[in-house]
Amino acid sequence: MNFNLLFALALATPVALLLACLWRPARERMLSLLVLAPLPALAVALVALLDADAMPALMLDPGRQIGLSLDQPGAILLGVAALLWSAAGAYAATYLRGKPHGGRFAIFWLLTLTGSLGVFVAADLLSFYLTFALVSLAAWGLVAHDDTPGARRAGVIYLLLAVVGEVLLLLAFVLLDVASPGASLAIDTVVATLPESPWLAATLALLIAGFGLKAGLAPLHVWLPVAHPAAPMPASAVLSGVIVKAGIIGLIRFLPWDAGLDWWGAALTGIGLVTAFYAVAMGIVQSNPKTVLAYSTASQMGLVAAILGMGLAVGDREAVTAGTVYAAHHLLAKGALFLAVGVFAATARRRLWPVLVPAAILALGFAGLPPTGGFLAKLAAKPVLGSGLVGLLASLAAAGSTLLMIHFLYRAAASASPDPGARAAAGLVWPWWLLFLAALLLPWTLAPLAGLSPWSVMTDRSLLWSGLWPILAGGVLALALQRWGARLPRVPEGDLLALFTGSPRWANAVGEMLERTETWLRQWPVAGLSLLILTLVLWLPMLTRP
Amino acid sequence: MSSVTLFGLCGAALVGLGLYGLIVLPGALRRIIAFNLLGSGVFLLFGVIARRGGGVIAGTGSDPVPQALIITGLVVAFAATALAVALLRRLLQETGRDDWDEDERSDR
Amino acid sequence: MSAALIVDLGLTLLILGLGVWTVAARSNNGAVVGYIAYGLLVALVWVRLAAVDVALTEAAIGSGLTGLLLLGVATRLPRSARLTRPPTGLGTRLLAGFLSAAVAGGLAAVVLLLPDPAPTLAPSVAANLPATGLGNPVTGVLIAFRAIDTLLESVVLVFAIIGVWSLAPKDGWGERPGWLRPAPLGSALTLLAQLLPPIGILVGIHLFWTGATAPGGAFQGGAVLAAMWVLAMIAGLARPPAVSRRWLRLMLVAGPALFLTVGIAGIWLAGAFLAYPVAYAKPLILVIEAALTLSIAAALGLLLAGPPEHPSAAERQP
Amino acid sequence: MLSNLVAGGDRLLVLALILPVASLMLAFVLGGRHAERIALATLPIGLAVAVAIAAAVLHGDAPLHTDLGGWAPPLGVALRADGLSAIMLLTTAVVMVAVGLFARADFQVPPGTTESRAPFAFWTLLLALWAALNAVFLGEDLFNLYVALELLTFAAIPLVCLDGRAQTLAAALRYLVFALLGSVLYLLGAALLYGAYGTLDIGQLAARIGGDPLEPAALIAAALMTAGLLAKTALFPVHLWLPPAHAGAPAAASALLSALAVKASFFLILRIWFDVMPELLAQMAAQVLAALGAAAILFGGVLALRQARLKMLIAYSTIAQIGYLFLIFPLVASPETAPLAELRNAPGAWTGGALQLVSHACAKAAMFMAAGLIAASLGHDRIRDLGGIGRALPMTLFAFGIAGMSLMGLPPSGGFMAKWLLLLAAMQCGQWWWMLVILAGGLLTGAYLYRVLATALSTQGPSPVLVKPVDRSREWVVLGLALISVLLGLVPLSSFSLIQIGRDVSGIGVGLP
Repeated sequence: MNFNLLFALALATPVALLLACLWRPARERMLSLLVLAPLPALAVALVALLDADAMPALMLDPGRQIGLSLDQPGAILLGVAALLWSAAGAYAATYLRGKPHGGRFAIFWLLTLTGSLGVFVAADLLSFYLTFALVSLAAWGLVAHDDTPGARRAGVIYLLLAVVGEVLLLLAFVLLDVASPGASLAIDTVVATLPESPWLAATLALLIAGFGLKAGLAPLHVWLPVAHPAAPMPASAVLSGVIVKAGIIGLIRFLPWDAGLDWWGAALTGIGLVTAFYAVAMGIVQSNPKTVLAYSTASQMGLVAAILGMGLAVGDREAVTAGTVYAAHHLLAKGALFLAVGVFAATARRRLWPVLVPAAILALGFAGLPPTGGFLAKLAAKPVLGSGLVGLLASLAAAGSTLLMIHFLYRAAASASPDPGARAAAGLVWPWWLLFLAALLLPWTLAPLAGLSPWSVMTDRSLLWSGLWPILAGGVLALALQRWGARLPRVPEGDLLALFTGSPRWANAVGEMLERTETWLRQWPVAGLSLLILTLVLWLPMLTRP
Repeated sequence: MSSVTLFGLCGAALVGLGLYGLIVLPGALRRIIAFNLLGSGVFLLFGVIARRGGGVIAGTGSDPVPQALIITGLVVAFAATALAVALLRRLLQETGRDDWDEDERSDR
Repeated sequence: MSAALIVDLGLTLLILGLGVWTVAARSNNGAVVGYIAYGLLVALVWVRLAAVDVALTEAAIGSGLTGLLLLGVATRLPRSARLTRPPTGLGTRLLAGFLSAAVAGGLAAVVLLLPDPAPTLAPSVAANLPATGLGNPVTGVLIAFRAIDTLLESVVLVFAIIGVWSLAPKDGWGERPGWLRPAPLGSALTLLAQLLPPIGILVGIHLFWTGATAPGGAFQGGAVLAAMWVLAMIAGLARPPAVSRRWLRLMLVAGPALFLTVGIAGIWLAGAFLAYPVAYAKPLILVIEAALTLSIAAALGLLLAGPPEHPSAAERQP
Repeated sequence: MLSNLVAGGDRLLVLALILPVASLMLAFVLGGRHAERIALATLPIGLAVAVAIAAAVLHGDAPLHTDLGGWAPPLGVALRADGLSAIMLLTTAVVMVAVGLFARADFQVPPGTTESRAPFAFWTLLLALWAALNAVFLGEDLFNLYVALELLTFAAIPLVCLDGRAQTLAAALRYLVFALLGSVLYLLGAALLYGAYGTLDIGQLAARIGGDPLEPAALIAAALMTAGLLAKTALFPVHLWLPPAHAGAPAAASALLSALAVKASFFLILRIWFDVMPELLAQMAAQVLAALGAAAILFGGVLALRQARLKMLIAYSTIAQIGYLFLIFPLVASPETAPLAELRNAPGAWTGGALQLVSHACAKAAMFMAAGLIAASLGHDRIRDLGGIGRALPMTLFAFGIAGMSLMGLPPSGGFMAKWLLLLAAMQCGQWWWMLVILAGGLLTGAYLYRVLATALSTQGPSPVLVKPVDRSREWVVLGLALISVLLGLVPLSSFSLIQIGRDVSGIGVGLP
């Protein structure tokens, strides 16, 4: 089969399923087809990764370079994302069976899926913006699906921040396009001229803010801990696994890696490290296991940002590979853990161990437990982060991750089903096991890309020790948390959002004031006077023209 | 100052007067009358422009093109007045009110 | 200062005075009567500006028919309406006065600054008038040079008729227009019905006087005819026809339809839409004028007659 | 075939003008059920004429032009169609066809009667509005355009109060008198221009003005005409008439008024500023217009957010969307756009403005018709009580949603391309503050759409009780129009060259002080 045709199918399949949803019988059965929708994308990614020369590209408007293309980071993320989407789709078919509004869920799922796969392959500003907007906005339907007051509030907060992110990015893209001399809108081209742009600082700030918001970097991470607990389980898995990665691929695609912007790199690293620690601090005082996982996602994305920042500072493209591998591991492992939460809730306490042990392995993988995939991800990042202060802070953050994940395991175990005979449905269990294995093993297949040899890694004791000590430290901290954790203050989900509780009242006051203005303006004499004033205002400047 | 200029100034003043009346007068009828004043001021100004450009053809002392336009304009203005008066009379019939200012909020 | 200028000055002051009166008058009827008088004086100004065709139109339509319309509604306004309404605030009035004066001042300055010699199309009209076979240049502009304006304007009247008819109250559709019922003796309307015929006669005399050189206009003729028809309806001599009548509708569109047909024929006969073949220009124009006069008279009359109403609606009229 | 079209272009212009007029007169005379039949039969012919004109302009790569009656301006009157006119004619035809098909169910002569008021008025006025719009888009003579504007007013006003409620009568009267005030100011300006230059033909006026300093009469004329047209376009703060008029009219009429009627007077502002006196664009007055547009975007957006009724919300949304159109004035003119013109062969702001005109027309007509369907099936249009309408009328709501997406400027809609181009132009002119306005407007649009859509998609509470089943074919019409507004964004930019034909926008303002 022609590879470009397969490439086109990767996006066309979910779109075709979407169109099929216009037909009611198809819509009602769509949930069980969700597992198939991402498979062509998975195939594309596999072929592209196996044969590095075969990167596909589809140009719709060659003059302006509008179209789709794939590169190595895109292929890695596309592949693992498609895997998670597929597994989560299968999970959703069981999870939502018999519940109302499955058709609506499927529509939003497919919309989000289309956008989410699209961001990894979009080659130009407009396609990227389109797919990014699609994944951001359509995910609202997943967040607010349950339509409870809590879900509606989460939906509003999610959408508000998503739209703010869109606006920041739109501004950034306009600046990019204006600064680029040619007609081409290809991301490579416009980013290549970014370092000479007169608006370099504004563009970078907007890009980091816009993508950082999606990736969950502090202080714009607040939507994560609100949205994830509200969404149904499979939706949380893709939100935390894939959708935040749209921010990461954005940073990868749009930052000028060869320019050596040391100040900006330092800033991004700083933001990332602050997020990594801050999210741990906020996460350990949460009780809902999904909220804890959400904070863990923010913390992990902080580390990815730190990796990318180090690369940006010195103009090192290795950081992109390291960040991609790290993100790919997180994508699979975090998706798997969210699915596990659903399995916990459906499993009796005494049957919990077969789920809890693999979940613990994955959870500690975020801290770099050898020989999980997380260990490899950490190793890939090690040369980029260096052995100085940043490297040390990253290791400490791993200790923090351990603490947070042990807290998660406690909370998750506590959420087991009270029914002693409860047993999770097979349709929930096998996707979770699939993802568990993928998260454990797949990163090792990526090791050669990051310049690592699995064998030599596993036989180097100093490397093993460097992966183990943060976990031990985190374990000690976890014991401390068990002992004294009750004394910590409770923080509401979405920590900083509490500062804005008064804002609806303010907005309302402004709205009322404008309404009164409108009543006044629409009085006949006032409108007549306005027209006369308008005439004179238009006329007088013309007269005074030199 | 010539008569033509005088009528021009008169037209300008009528425009001002019509605008004033249209804005401040209460009640639809008075506003419609003020609109007609305004319109006649505009036509007068146009007539002055016509007169200034006239005197070429024997028998007429005024540029015929603006004259034709004014005639057209007068008929249009009459039709507009008729429609406005028709609306006003229907409004009177339905509500007994003769203006459109009050009761703004009920539509919301 | 010449005598003519003094007369004109007096005329101007009178007009401005009447204009102020129509704005400032306390009663609605007073304002309307003031406006009618004002319109007649403006017609005089048009004569002074050497625009007799405009003067005729102003007297017939601007003052006469508009006056009738306004009187018709003024007599129906509730007297108490003015008392319940809060007057416009002083600040608003001052500001409106200031701004209106500023616009008027700007216009006055522009009038004084108009270019000299004034640009004009009069020579161009004079040069091309023979091709139409017409004697009156204004008619030439209306019917030939700017025929599209006249065509669209006669269509405007059809639009206005549709608009007024569309306001028919419930059960009114298909009935006769309801406004022009014979007025009780001694009302302002009958007073006007007695006043207007002399004006109509004056207009007739003028048409007779200039008729040899100028055919007069469809609008003026139509307006005079409409006025006479309206008077007949007020006096109870004629009833407005029901709006569902096919012949009435045909009469209303006859003028524009004929105009349009001749215009389309012009594409083949004379090379352009709305062009007349030179040999038949004058007869064609006369036929169009005749049809337009008829349609305009019908339209103006029906605009005064208002929307159709069920006969029983007369009692509900305020 | 295409060359024949170009050769017969002048007749096409005449045909576009007289076809609706002739149909109108026929419908008026025959009345009854014939009115609807004639109007419906005119729709495809009118669309074909509009398509033919656009094809002729595009193929000939030059504006079409004809002198009526064979009399050349300044004595005679000319018609002209350049790229923008052709696009407006086409948009008008498309919206007319959609509204005509949509309105069939609402305006049928009830069985047992030969003729009734509302259907007769609606179908004749539909044709009347079409005639008026075509006259505006084709006119080249300022007085002829005045008559066209009045035609438009006379066609639009009765549509507002077609249902005869007292509230709509008041709205129509207010609209009428304010629109008349606007027309008179416009006419005054035209008269002064004639006094200063001795012609009313737009092309000749531009030639006579040339690069000379404007006459004092021309300056005040420009101000008066612009202000008068602003009153008819309902630009903030002279929008008093629009919300009750557009919200009170029947859905089909609202669609026509909001999508097309306000665009006609805006089109004339464009003609005056770009074709008659391009000098104005380099002045402060252009900034004034854009500032009012910005105020309209923000103010209209907030007010839309606070409306209780769906149709009022859409009406205020129109006020906001009109604001975007006025942003192009300072953005097209500035000398900094010249390099852009060379690069892209299309000044962004101009193309963006035209795209906004067209995509808003389609989207807004679709939204009003969708709101009409919702109101008809629920018996009300209170936003608070729309819960569950997403299940009852999924297709209508979908159409409303994607039309709203275009208004909000989400990709890949026409509204997005329009806003993208305006943003680029703002940045290129160094006038970044307009970018903030555009984006804030998008946020507000998103907010008020969210209010409607979130309520409509809500699954809580009982299913809505439909007082009337919805007609599927009408839903398709609405969806089709909404899809057009979205698909406009997918048309490659290079094919917008039509917008440029007949107008050298790239040169405007360059070299002026």
